[in-house]
Amino acid sequence: MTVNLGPSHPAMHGTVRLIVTLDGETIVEAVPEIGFLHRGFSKSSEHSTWHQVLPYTDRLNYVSPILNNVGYIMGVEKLLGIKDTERSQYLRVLAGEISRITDHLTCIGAIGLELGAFTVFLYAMEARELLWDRISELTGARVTTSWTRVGGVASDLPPGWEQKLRDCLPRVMELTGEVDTLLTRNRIFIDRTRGIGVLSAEEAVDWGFTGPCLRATGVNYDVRKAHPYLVYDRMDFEVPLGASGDTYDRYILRLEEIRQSHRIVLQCLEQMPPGPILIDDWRYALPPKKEVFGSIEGVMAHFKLITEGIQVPPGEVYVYTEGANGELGFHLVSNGKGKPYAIQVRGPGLPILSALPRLIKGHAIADLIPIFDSINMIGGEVEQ
Amino acid sequence: MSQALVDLVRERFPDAKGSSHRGDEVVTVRREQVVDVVALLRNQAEMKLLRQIAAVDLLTFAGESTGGGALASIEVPAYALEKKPRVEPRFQVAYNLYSIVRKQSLRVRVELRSDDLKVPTITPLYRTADWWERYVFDMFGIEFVGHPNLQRLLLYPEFVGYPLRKDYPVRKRQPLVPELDFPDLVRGPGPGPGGAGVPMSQTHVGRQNVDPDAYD
Amino acid sequence: MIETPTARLAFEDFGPAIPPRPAFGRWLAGTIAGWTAFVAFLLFISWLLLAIAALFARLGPIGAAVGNIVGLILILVMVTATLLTMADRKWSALMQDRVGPNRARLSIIPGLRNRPLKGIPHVLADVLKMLFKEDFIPEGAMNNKVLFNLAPLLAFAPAFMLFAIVPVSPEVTFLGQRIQLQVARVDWGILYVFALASLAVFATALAGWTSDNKLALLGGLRASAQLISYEVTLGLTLVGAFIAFGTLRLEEMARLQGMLGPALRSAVVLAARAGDFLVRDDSVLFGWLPSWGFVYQPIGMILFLVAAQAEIKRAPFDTPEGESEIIGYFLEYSGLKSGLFLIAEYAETVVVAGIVTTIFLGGYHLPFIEPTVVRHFDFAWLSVFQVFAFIVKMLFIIWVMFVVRWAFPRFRYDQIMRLGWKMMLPISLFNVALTAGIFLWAGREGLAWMGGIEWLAIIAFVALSARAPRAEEAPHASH
Amino acid sequence: MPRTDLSPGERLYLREAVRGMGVLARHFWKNLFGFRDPAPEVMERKGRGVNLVSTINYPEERKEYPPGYRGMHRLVPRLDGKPRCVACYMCATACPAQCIYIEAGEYEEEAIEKYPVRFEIDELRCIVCGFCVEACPKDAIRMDTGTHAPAVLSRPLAVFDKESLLRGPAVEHSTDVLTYRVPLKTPPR
Repeated sequence: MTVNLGPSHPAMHGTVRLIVTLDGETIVEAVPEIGFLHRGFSKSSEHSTWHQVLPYTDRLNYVSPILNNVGYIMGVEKLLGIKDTERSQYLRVLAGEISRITDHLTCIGAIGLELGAFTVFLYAMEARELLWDRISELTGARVTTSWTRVGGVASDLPPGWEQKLRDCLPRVMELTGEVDTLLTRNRIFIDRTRGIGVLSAEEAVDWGFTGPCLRATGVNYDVRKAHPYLVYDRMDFEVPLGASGDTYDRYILRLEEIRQSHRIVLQCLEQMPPGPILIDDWRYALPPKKEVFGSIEGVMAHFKLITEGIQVPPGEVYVYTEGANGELGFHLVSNGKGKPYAIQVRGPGLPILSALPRLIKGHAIADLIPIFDSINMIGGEVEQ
Repeated sequence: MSQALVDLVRERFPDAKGSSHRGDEVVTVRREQVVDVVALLRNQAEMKLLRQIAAVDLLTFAGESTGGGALASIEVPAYALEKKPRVEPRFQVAYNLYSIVRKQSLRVRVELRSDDLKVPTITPLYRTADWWERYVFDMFGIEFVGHPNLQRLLLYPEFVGYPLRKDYPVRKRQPLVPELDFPDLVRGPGPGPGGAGVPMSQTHVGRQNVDPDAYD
Repeated sequence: MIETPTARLAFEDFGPAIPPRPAFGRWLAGTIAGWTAFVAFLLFISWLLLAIAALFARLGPIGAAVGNIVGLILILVMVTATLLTMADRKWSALMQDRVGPNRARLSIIPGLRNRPLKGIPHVLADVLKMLFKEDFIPEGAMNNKVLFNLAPLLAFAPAFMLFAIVPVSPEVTFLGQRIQLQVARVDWGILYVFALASLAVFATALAGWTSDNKLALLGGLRASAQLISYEVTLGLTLVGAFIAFGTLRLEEMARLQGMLGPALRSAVVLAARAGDFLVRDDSVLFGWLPSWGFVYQPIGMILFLVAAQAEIKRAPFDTPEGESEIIGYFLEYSGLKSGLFLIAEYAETVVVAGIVTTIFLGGYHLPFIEPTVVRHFDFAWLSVFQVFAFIVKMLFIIWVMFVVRWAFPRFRYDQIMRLGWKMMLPISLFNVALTAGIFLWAGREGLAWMGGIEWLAIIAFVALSARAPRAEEAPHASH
Repeated sequence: MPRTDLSPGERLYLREAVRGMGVLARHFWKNLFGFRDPAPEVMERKGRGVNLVSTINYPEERKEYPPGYRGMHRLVPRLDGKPRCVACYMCATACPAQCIYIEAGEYEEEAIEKYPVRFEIDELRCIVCGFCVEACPKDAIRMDTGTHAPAVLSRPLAVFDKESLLRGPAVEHSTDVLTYRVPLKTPPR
């Protein structure tokens, strides 16, 4: 029996279509079909300045946009060969880890939602709302943040923001703990997830898994630890590892990563030094408004940057950061003009989604749900 | 650090060219060698993770004259394309490889002439190459010889042209695809080759193209 | 809050951002008034049910039956089930830190314009919506149109018929008529429930099959397998109660859980003679424990609740619906037919709660104060309080079932089967054997002791079995 | 990674069932008897009888947007009420969505600078990235209205012209005098 799931089906969050062949309730074969959310990220980017690509990156993984902003801007900075200021590095890590928490909360909530535990979803959403409010205060928008800039970030912490964050983090962790209580040791949940969608470590690497899905199989690969970027080398955190690579491991690993990200956020708040949030180099960063309003040099630099864009020397780099779902890579090519010559993004979800037929083969159709949720496919980054 | 990898490749394939930019090591090999090079890296340098297969169309790389600004360059004017010198080899395919154990990365680059867009597939080596090769095929029209299921990945099969090529007009409109009758799912075989089932014409992954054992 | 100029801009466009905070005193008064009104309403409903039955009873025995049908089935079950659609949403909202539906207004009534009335008009809105939605029959179902239309009726009718044997009040003289709020007093009692409940299988199977939809078919298959499996457990869990009470008749069971009529009467007479204010409730075990069914049958009660939850296909046993995988056996139904399926589920919830109340929670009995009430008022007033008690207990059970529904993830289909056949069936068999043995050995007193010990064991088990220790200590990676 | 076998209590579903129901029941009773707090900020949700309800009944109560929120655009007026904009097209150039349309003109009576004859923003195209604000060399466009773009019933209504965009408090920078070729007729306050 062939059953068509999606692209509009309650389980297929995002827009993906699965053509599933069933034998009874057992999945014999599944063919995923993607592209319903394809928006032409690469082509659009080739017709914008380097700076104008930023809003597009918000819309890749729309659950943790700041991580995409950071990943992309780090690529541009790598092409330019510059580093951003120290405070902005802390800010990027801080906001990035908050975004990581929101992403994991979304994933965990979705697992609960589609397994029938709607309450879990709402608790996770409540916690996510609190964090998105903080993101909104920091960046000016909840999801479409466009917050990073070449050589820094767009805005500093608003007054009183730090205290607000410190106040709402305990509530976030409390709600996370309630999710933990409702799911983690519940036998129904464990029966539904343990031993479901197992992938061995070798196979996971072969399929190109990264992020929580790879670490659930026991492979210790986290870009934050393997190649510490920004100020991750100054942070004290652990990379939780799974053992069996099943859905339960992926779930509990995300739960643990929320706690680790919480640690990083607190450390960032403590260690963050004062200082500028944007480099003072008018070739790359917009001059301060005072100069623009008052000096001819400032206006000229400003106009040149806006009209011509940042002049990035020719070259080709692949830059990789740890996105919420795995290694977020940008393959950037510049031809020395103001626009990116070619951008291709390695959404961590794409290789993981390509393994979905392998993961669900032989399981019941009901198992499709937790497996599909636990790989946390985000339509935006997979389908670009 | 990664220079050792380039040396490893050049030891076996002397005509491979190594280069580096901002710390990214690149080794450019001939098209026929790509499977062997990748296999060598996979087996001897433990580069088990294929991060991405990306491609670049170099058609306007040197000649593009506009600066930044979305307004200024929404479309390459037709006269600019006319006068463009034919850049050959026009396409580059880049395999971004990574070794989790040794924490080394290397990019293997293949250059392709536009009259012969064929690359041997590396799907036997990396399963994740399946979708990346389909992606590159979808966007650039580069054919991966030997790929088990070389279909469009993100776009639909009726799509005309390859959108990430530099000579693809940005404002080109695609023809509307007529909607086909939805076949009766229970009684009577549908129009698709699999009999009653999903309407095949609307999908770009028809069942007929999938080897049941391809995924396991 | 309008301090900054830009905030004034926002105010010009959209009005104040945050309405004034309600005062604590107002909240307190509202809460107290609301709860008082709620209790008064329930008391009124109790009186109304009895009054309707008494009025109809003037028309003779058939009239009495009709009165009970009107009062219990049409008013109690129907209205409760309808309100439960609302309560489910409201209660779940409270559990999930939400507000719940509160948008529908009765705008046609002048005084109620712009008053959400805590969302109660949503019930009306739902009903209207279901009545006026297009009744769509898919093309594939046209061949089996009769069966397709029959399925929702088969789901709906038994759900309401089930309540016929549930006694809501004792036999009492009310407004000069000898009445009992129970539609059918039959010898086979609870067996009627099992017989009718199995009819629901036909509804799901027919709905799944005639819909001509693969997902609905899957749902129908799952439902029929699940319902048939849990019939067995459902029956066996109650056998212990049959042994304890020695009867199949629900009104007998309910009567046995409090003071019997003659004893009550004589106790009241004695107390009146002695001038006591309080009258001792002789049915109370050990001086403090109501002799209700849950005392005799802890395991039976828990298992029955679980099995009943599975039998009425509510979460976590809602795999036949499984809205995120297959949408459910009623996938192709729309309008009123879909509504019948939904309302049947809530009606079944009411029925299950009624049966649990009758068998395990003492039915209509009030613990401790029954003789005192009779001493100071009379039997008619007692019956009003008893109907009130029954409704409150029923609502409590419904609430528990809803908490369960919202707390857990869904089972997988094969895991439900495993739970039913491999866990619940053996335990219920064991319960039957244990109950029978104790009953033969020590009678009902012995069963009460057994029940007490079982309760203690269960509580200790739940409280003391801590989270399993972490066996593999965190293989954290640190570089 | 806590990953262990289940304890007997968990194996029988009972323990976690009771715990899970406990969490829900706690929320239920807290919220039922809770003092519905209209301001959903968790920081303000401390104190007696405060519940945990996080819903905002939207049209009646709204969360105030934070100060830095990128909302609907406005054209900043000068002290004399004319737009600060000098029609330099920077915002239109920087806009990734190309939602700004400008036509420049010159003041006849005042020899100041250029001004926009037409300045239109298509709020449906706008992706609210804030690049126009950053790109403006005159502080003439801002997104600090504290509101979002209102919903409209047809697409043309979402195109806001200069008159509807020109609102809010006037702004005067100390450097502005450098750009006036003759003094303003209305002296600064």
